[in-house]
Amino acid sequence: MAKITLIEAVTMAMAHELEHDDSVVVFGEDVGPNGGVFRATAGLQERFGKERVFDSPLAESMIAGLAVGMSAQGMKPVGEIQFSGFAYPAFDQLISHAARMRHRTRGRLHCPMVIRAPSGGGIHAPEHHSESMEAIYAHTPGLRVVMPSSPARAYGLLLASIRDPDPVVFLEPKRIYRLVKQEVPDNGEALPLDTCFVLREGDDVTMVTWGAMVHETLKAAEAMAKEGVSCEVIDLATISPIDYETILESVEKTGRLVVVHEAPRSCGVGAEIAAEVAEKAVYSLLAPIQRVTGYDTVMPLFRREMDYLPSTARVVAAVKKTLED
Amino acid sequence: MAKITLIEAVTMAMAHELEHDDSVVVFGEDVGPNGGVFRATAGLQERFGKERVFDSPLAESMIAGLAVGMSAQGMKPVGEIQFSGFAYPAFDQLISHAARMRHRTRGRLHCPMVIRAPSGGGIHAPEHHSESMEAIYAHTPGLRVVMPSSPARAYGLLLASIRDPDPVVFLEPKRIYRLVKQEVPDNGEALPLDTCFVLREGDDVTMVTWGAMVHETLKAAEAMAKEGVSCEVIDLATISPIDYETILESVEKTGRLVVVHEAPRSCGVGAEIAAEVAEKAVYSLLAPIQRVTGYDTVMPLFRREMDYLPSTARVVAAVKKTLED
Amino acid sequence: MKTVAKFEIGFEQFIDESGKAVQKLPKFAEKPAELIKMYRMMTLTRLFDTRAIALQRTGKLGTYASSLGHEAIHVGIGAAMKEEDALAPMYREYGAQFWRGVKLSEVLLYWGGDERGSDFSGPAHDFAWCVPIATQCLHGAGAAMAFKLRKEKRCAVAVVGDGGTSEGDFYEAINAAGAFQLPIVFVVSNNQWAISVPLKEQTACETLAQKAFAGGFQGVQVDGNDIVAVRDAMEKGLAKARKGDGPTLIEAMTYRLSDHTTADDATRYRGKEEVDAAEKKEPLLRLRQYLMSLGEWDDAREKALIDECKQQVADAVKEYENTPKPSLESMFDYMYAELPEALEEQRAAALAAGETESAHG
Amino acid sequence: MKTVAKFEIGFEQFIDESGKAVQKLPKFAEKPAELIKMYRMMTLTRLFDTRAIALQRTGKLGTYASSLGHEAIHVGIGAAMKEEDALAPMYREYGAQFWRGVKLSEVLLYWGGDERGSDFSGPAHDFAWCVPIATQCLHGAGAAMAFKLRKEKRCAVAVVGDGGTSEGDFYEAINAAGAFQLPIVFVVSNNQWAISVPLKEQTACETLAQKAFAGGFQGVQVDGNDIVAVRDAMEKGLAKARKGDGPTLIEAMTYRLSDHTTADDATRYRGKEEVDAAEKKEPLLRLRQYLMSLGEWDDAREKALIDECKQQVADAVKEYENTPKPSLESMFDYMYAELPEALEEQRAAALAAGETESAHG
Ligand SMILES: Cc1ncc(C[n+]2csc(CCOP(=O)(O)OP(=O)(O)O)c2C)c(N)n1
Ligand SMILES: Cc1ncc(C[n+]2csc(CCOP(=O)(O)OP(=O)(O)O)c2C)c(N)n1
Ligand SMILES: [Mg+2]
Ligand SMILES: [Mg+2]
Repeated sequence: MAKITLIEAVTMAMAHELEHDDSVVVFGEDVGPNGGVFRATAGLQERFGKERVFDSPLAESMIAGLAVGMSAQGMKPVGEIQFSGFAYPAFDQLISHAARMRHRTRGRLHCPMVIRAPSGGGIHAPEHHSESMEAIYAHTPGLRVVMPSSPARAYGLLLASIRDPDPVVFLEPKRIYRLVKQEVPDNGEALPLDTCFVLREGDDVTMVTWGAMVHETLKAAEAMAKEGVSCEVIDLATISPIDYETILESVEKTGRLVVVHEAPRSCGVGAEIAAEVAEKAVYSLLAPIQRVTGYDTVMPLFRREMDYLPSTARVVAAVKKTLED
Repeated sequence: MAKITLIEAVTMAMAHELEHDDSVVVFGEDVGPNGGVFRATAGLQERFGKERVFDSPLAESMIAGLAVGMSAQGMKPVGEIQFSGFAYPAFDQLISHAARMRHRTRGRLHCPMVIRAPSGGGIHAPEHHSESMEAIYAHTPGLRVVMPSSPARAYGLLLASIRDPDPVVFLEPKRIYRLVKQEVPDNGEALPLDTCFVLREGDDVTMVTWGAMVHETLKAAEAMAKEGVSCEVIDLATISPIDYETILESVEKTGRLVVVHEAPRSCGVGAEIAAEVAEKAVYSLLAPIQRVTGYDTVMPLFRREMDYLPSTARVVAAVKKTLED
Repeated sequence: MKTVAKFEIGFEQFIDESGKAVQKLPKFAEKPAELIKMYRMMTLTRLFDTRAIALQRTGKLGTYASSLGHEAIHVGIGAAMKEEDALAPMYREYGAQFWRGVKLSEVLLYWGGDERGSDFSGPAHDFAWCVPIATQCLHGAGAAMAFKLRKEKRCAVAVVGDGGTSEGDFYEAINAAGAFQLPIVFVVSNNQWAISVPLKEQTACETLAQKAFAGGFQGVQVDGNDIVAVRDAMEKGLAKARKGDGPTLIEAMTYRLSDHTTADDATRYRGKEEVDAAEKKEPLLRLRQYLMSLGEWDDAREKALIDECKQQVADAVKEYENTPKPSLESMFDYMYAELPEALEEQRAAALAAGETESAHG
Repeated sequence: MKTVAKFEIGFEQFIDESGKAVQKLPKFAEKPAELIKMYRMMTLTRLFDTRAIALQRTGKLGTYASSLGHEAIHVGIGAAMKEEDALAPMYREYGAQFWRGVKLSEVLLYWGGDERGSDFSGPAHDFAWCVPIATQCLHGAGAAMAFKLRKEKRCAVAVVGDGGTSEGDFYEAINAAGAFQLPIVFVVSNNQWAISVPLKEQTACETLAQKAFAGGFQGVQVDGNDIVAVRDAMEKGLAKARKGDGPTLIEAMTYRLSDHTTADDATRYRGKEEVDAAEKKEPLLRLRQYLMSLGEWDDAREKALIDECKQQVADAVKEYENTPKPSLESMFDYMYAELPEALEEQRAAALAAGETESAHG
């Protein structure tokens, strides 16, 4: 079996669903002959035809709104927003309709749709190409928000997202689209959307993160291990609704928590996790919960973006802080 | 001096700035002859003319985008979004431009604009008319987010917002637009945007809240007082950036914190406050921080909206929880 | 300068405001029975409307959006559509929805603050009322896309107001409908007002029908108080769409005779004269006069119809008033196909808190 | 059916692709010196473009959006505008910006990942490059609104691409410009492609100029490779706007001869033939031929111009390469007029963390 990258796993998952479910269509800006600006849909139009995989006019509210309409009529549209920073015009359709259709109609209509978008920074892209806005979706009842951090999880979680009867915002960490290759069998086996993944077990400190930051965090855990500190690294994977059980179990064991994400700190998903754990696990906590996040500033243009993104060094420093006393 | 309601204070503040600053204009849907669907701009067009106060076509992205363009050219536009639930189409202009213009141009251009919107539930309105979405703005670096809870604060904070050289999202708690009347001198004195307000002093429990929930919270404090528990009630007022100093001082005194807001719980502003306080004041905390919030569901239509909104009873229960051990 | 493109907007009317046929009527309108069927539904809708406003005034209903004056547009839409077509309405199109099987009591439930009103008896694939202006245009286009991709001979109909045509979503929908050649008819219900904003402040366009040119297809203007003109244009648009020849935009000219909703007071921003003038053109009057001129209608039949409709409305009100409020659990139970674990705790807390009307100090 | 509205779109060209004048040239074009001034700027822009792409290929510049083939549109816009007018560009209009005083090195700074490029030497009121497609149309309209309200005789110019015309913001801007009769000219730079999406999949419209009808004003189509046609249409539109007669939309027909950006590979989605055909129509060639036919240009002058421009580009590149990266503090110091207390702690932390390029494992 060939080893594939995260983005190839995304393509493989879409191909698998296009193959096995006639109601699935893939559409968006440049997803057709061009195969997507990151090549996520490369070859799909050739293989499945223009009626299953097609380019759309340049309009994000339209992409989300068409997906709402199509999915309410029984299709399973997978719409691509070219970069997550261009999803803002789609918010009204996602928040006011995709997330509410089932509730509004008491289940008569619902929206089994997926909106995919490359997310996050670190690729030296122009302005607006590096946003991390998962918290906004996570604050929206009725949506599921998913972000994979490995080829295998990208494949399994995207399958699950496309099959899910409710709307899913699937954010792809573009910085690690091609970072690692992994053997991923194209077996159509989905991964659950209601659990996070323990990537590394440890007893001293729990680290919760997602997307590209998983790799900085694993490196930090590695570095700490050299210093004799054993860190448990959890990939949140499904950012909303959150699987608190796994996180709380881990914190009850370690007594320490560091949350790492690249989105701005204030009202980020890290705040939600820290607040919930501080309330529920208050008696097992041995140190204040640390959040290592992007700053509450605009993501700078790329000459400075690496100073904005949490670094291994910043994560290590936070872990040490939890061990201070 | 006549006593006025919160919404009359909003009108008075706009009139004051229209009177004293030629660069101020007020515009939006139905703000002209109709004086706004809540009457916030009643009489302003008659008094200041169609060039200072005018109706716009029905388009929220347009309202925000025109404000960005006007303010970048030296005007001080005050745009009204008829209900905060209709602001989603304006997000792109607010997040991608209003909040970023100064940073993008290194201060060459900036956006001294205000977007006003009635916010929150409790008035038995139709679907989409009861949203509380302050957390989304609070997660956006570059914006200021303000929500008054009394006529005097509405007047002083709106003056400050209009005069602020940066963009301000001014959310008005429509449920208490006419709840209380207060003597408010039209003296043009602004209130600071970098501090919250201690409305009631107390030693046992700190309660942080904003908007309409201030009143439920004060009632809860009153009820607790009868049981001999002294609660300190803080009106956050400026939701972003947050004045943590006042909050932390209070928690260091009381050792207990209850945050109350009507927006959904997950990734709400309550999460941010709880996370920050749990980290900074961990050694003064005597009990887990409690959040009393809207549920992570769609705000139900009005037959059930009061079951969604935090009630005095729910706030009291949370306060008691912090006192349990 | 050489001319590279030319466009025209036409206006259609069959029965004028005095109730006279100004040109040969289309086939469907040659059968009096069919006209009477439509007249009946227009009458029912109007009597329902009057009663709904009364319910709101007496605190038995929430904010309500009246359809007074729009009956020809709404019933005309309903009468032209097939059951399998999908309707994406705004919030006033009761006449179209009643024709399609939505119950009067369901409309009352919706404005009464109960989601169950949107789980209605009309076609299960029809969209619910849509409050965020113009967003429904994209839902209609999406439905049309689904029908086209599945090669079903079905069409979508999206209704939007004059004010709604200023929203980006309206435009993105017509541009997409043109680009994908979708089987959809857009109906712009031009009642001259968007709450307090008159059409001339909404846009500089001479007609709203011409907005179709920005989508690359044809628009037409019809007398929206003439149900024959509305239904005829709808049938042509639907036939074209069903044939695979793409979208149509119909601008139906009418006037909002009521306040915007029961929360509005139109006297603040418009004069009595223009309302009085508009009343002379209202849709029921002219159809009744036309039927009378055919000898197909008289005062006795009119009275019988009104009594019958009033009874139907009264029954609906009773059904509405006898509907207990939705359960507390229902706040949670339709958020996802399955309640996520993270929400179970909140659901339990809500149930524990119980009925809290009173718990708000 | 009676006709209630009629519309036409015209196409304007003065100098055809063979360099011949097809009709009497407008006044400004009668002076060879003026044509040479424009030709000079077009040449500088093109040589800058070639060098910028080379810088990106060698890792000295980030993603860069080429203006190859658009020079007539961009320089035509710049030449027609007054200094006090406001330009709301997209991201390729270097020719217009250079004409207005933006330095070559500032463009490089921007694409080099340095915000200081947007604090440029052009008019301080001009908007910066705008990445979110079509959003700049509303900024232009807002600027025009400010000028109108302050009774200044200034205009705004917003540039948008063919793909950008599909966005709601484009439409909301033209509708607002019509409704408020704003002093603005919208230029649709129709280069036939939106990255890989060809015009025919973007919209069913025969012309993009006709989208102006949805805003209630006139649109015109011009040969965007003929700088005389572009500048003439711009001057007419600006004069009309300055007179208070409202907006104009100009669709300038050209072709994107380059990849979309340096991150794109156009060979994936379009054939060589169409590019070759388009190259024959490119704007510099025909203007040079026209000037030569007047005896106002020759190979010697051409060579001198190229040497001069290359030197200017080389100097700009040196200036760019010698600019140290922006300070760490600058991440925080332009977020608000005054740094909020809440951000001071984060700023201190960032400074403490120091240069972190290396700190990312
Ligand atoms: C996005 C959005 N903005 C604002 C509103 C508030 N609002 C409700 S109805 C209305 C006017 C609609 O006018 P029009 O489109 O002409 O439809 P009509 O009510 O006249 O039938 C407005 C502004 C809304 N519901 N949605
Ligand atoms: C809102 C938004 N969506 C998507 C993108 C990604 N994107 C950048 S340029 C482009 C195509 C623009 O085409 P066009 O408007 O024709 O301008 P051109 O680049 O051809 O000059 C796209 C889709 C973006 N920048 N902004
Ligand atoms: Mg209307
Ligand atoms: Mg283009």
